[in-house]
Amino acid sequence: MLVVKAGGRVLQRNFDRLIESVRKVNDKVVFVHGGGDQVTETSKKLGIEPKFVVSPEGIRSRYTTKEELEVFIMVMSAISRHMVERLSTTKRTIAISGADGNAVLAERKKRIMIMDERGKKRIIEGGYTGKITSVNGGLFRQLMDFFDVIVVAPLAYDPTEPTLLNVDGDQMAFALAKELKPDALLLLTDVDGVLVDQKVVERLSPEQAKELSFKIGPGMNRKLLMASETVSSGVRRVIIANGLVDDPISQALLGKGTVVE
Amino acid sequence: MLVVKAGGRVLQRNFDRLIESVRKVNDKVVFVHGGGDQVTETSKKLGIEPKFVVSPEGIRSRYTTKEELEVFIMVMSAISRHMVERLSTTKRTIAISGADGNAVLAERKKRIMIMDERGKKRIIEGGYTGKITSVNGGLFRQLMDFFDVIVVAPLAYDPTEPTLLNVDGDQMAFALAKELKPDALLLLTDVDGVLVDQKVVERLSPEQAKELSFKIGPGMNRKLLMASETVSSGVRRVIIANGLVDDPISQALLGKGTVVE
Amino acid sequence: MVLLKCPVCGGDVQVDDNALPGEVIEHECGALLEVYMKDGKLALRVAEQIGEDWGE
Amino acid sequence: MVLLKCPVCGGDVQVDDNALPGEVIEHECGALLEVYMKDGKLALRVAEQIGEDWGE
Ligand SMILES: [Zn+2]
Ligand SMILES: [Zn+2]
Repeated sequence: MLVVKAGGRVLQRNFDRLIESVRKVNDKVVFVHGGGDQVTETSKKLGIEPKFVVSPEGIRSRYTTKEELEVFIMVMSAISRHMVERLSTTKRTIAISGADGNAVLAERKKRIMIMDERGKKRIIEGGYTGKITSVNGGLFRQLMDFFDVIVVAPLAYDPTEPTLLNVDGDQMAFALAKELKPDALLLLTDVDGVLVDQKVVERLSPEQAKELSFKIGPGMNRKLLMASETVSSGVRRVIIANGLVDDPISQALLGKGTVVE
Repeated sequence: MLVVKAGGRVLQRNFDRLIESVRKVNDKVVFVHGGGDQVTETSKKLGIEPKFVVSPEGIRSRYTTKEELEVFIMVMSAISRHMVERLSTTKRTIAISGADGNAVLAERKKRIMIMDERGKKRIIEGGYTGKITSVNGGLFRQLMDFFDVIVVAPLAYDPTEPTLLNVDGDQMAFALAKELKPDALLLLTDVDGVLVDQKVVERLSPEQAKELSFKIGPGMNRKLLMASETVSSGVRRVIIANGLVDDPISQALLGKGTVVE
Repeated sequence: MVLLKCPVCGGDVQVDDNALPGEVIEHECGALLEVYMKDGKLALRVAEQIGEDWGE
Repeated sequence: MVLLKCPVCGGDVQVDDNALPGEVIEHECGALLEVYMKDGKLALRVAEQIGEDWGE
């Protein structure tokens, strides 16, 4: 079994080749997709102004209002279904969210601390993003008896509210890999792998990956730290590779990219 | 097992009570939802002008452009997921489209005949609506081993294009009932049942339903004709009932509405 | 008016100069014919694969 | 300025008149305090259940 994550940009720029690549896999695939840019685009068309917050550490991030969660659910679900639409001609494919069969549970952050416009730290009502708390491995294994590909949208489920939540696709993929213990977790991005001095780092032990994560730019640092944790938890390989090439899955499995193992 | 269909207006006006009603069912449920009005609303917000065509018989109907199909997929998927979001606290629920596991196949009408603006009959490229050709009963039965409720969006799948297609929710529900042979098919509408002289017709044999279908207004006539066919095909009861009341499913099962059997 | 032949019965069919591709004509022989463009000119063929259909 | 008591150490805390509910103050005792409105007046409580988080 493989867990594959492709970001929204890979989907937008290389959809056909990505689909062909999934079609070639001779194994079960759990496919997590992103789509943040697509959500932003549709939000704009609907006249919803994006809201950002700044953390006390100065990190600016998107704030998911209820209104935007609606768009998030629509757009992410449509992306999932377009994958199913394309794959279902040859692969038994199903698309799920974290709520289906309580597949992926999360906790909504009810209150978050921000740095407000006056530069003061303030606690505000949290948006509709979540932190993943558990994955229903049994459900995925049962679904894999009947399906070749399980497409998972970055939508986790908080049953206490109850609400679907916007979760980061990488976090979703890492959480699934930790629970499902696939042969490999592939992260298909829009770069060739982890770059140091503009060269791809080919192999890293979990320890090296963790060390490097503290010295590297945002985005990739989280990927590396999570990759380190995931391999330490018993997943054989995490491969960070380019999703914009021909047959990106085969290429990643051949080791093109950064392999953490 | 029950097959339940609720139209978009029932969802919009009575969502909470409908969810509670599904929660009370002590049996497996295949739930088909509509949402045409919701699609129109979002299309408008996105600035997409609805396109209509007139059949040679003078019947005006919505024409689903590729652009509108996109909105249809987004909005219908979001409705499905909101049902899962609410039901998943107590019921094992999953939402599927016709493409998932090739659940419901259809054929896109590639060419349709219309009456154009000059009153002339003309053949044009068909829109993205489809006629259901088959239901994968085995898949539904397998899914019912693990799920209590299967939510089905009115999206069938034409694998030859391949594309998802806008299908009428009633047609979806009738096709599912014919294949799955539920104990009852419930059609929850925004009226009390089939009305003749402003009174609800309480019981009809399939023959009576067919006869009445030719004398009754559009919308309900198709429901009656299909109900007649469905009962003739071996489904015990089709009940056309009001979805805007408290606990609409129990009320329909108690025979409140028009029972074709 | 353009004078064309019916592809079914071979009889004459009068077609309006500004007929549009896709336009359907019922010929007196009972054939349902469709106007289409062939080499930039109006032509006739049997109208096929048509049906009504509804979505949600 | 409003003079309030720290709910942790009991010491004095100076709070700006136009502080907003939710505003967080780190008191000299190390406590992280949150300004909130109580009976229409500014008050202090320990800031809890906060965390950073990202979505897609
Ligand atoms: Zn003729
Ligand atoms: Zn103190």
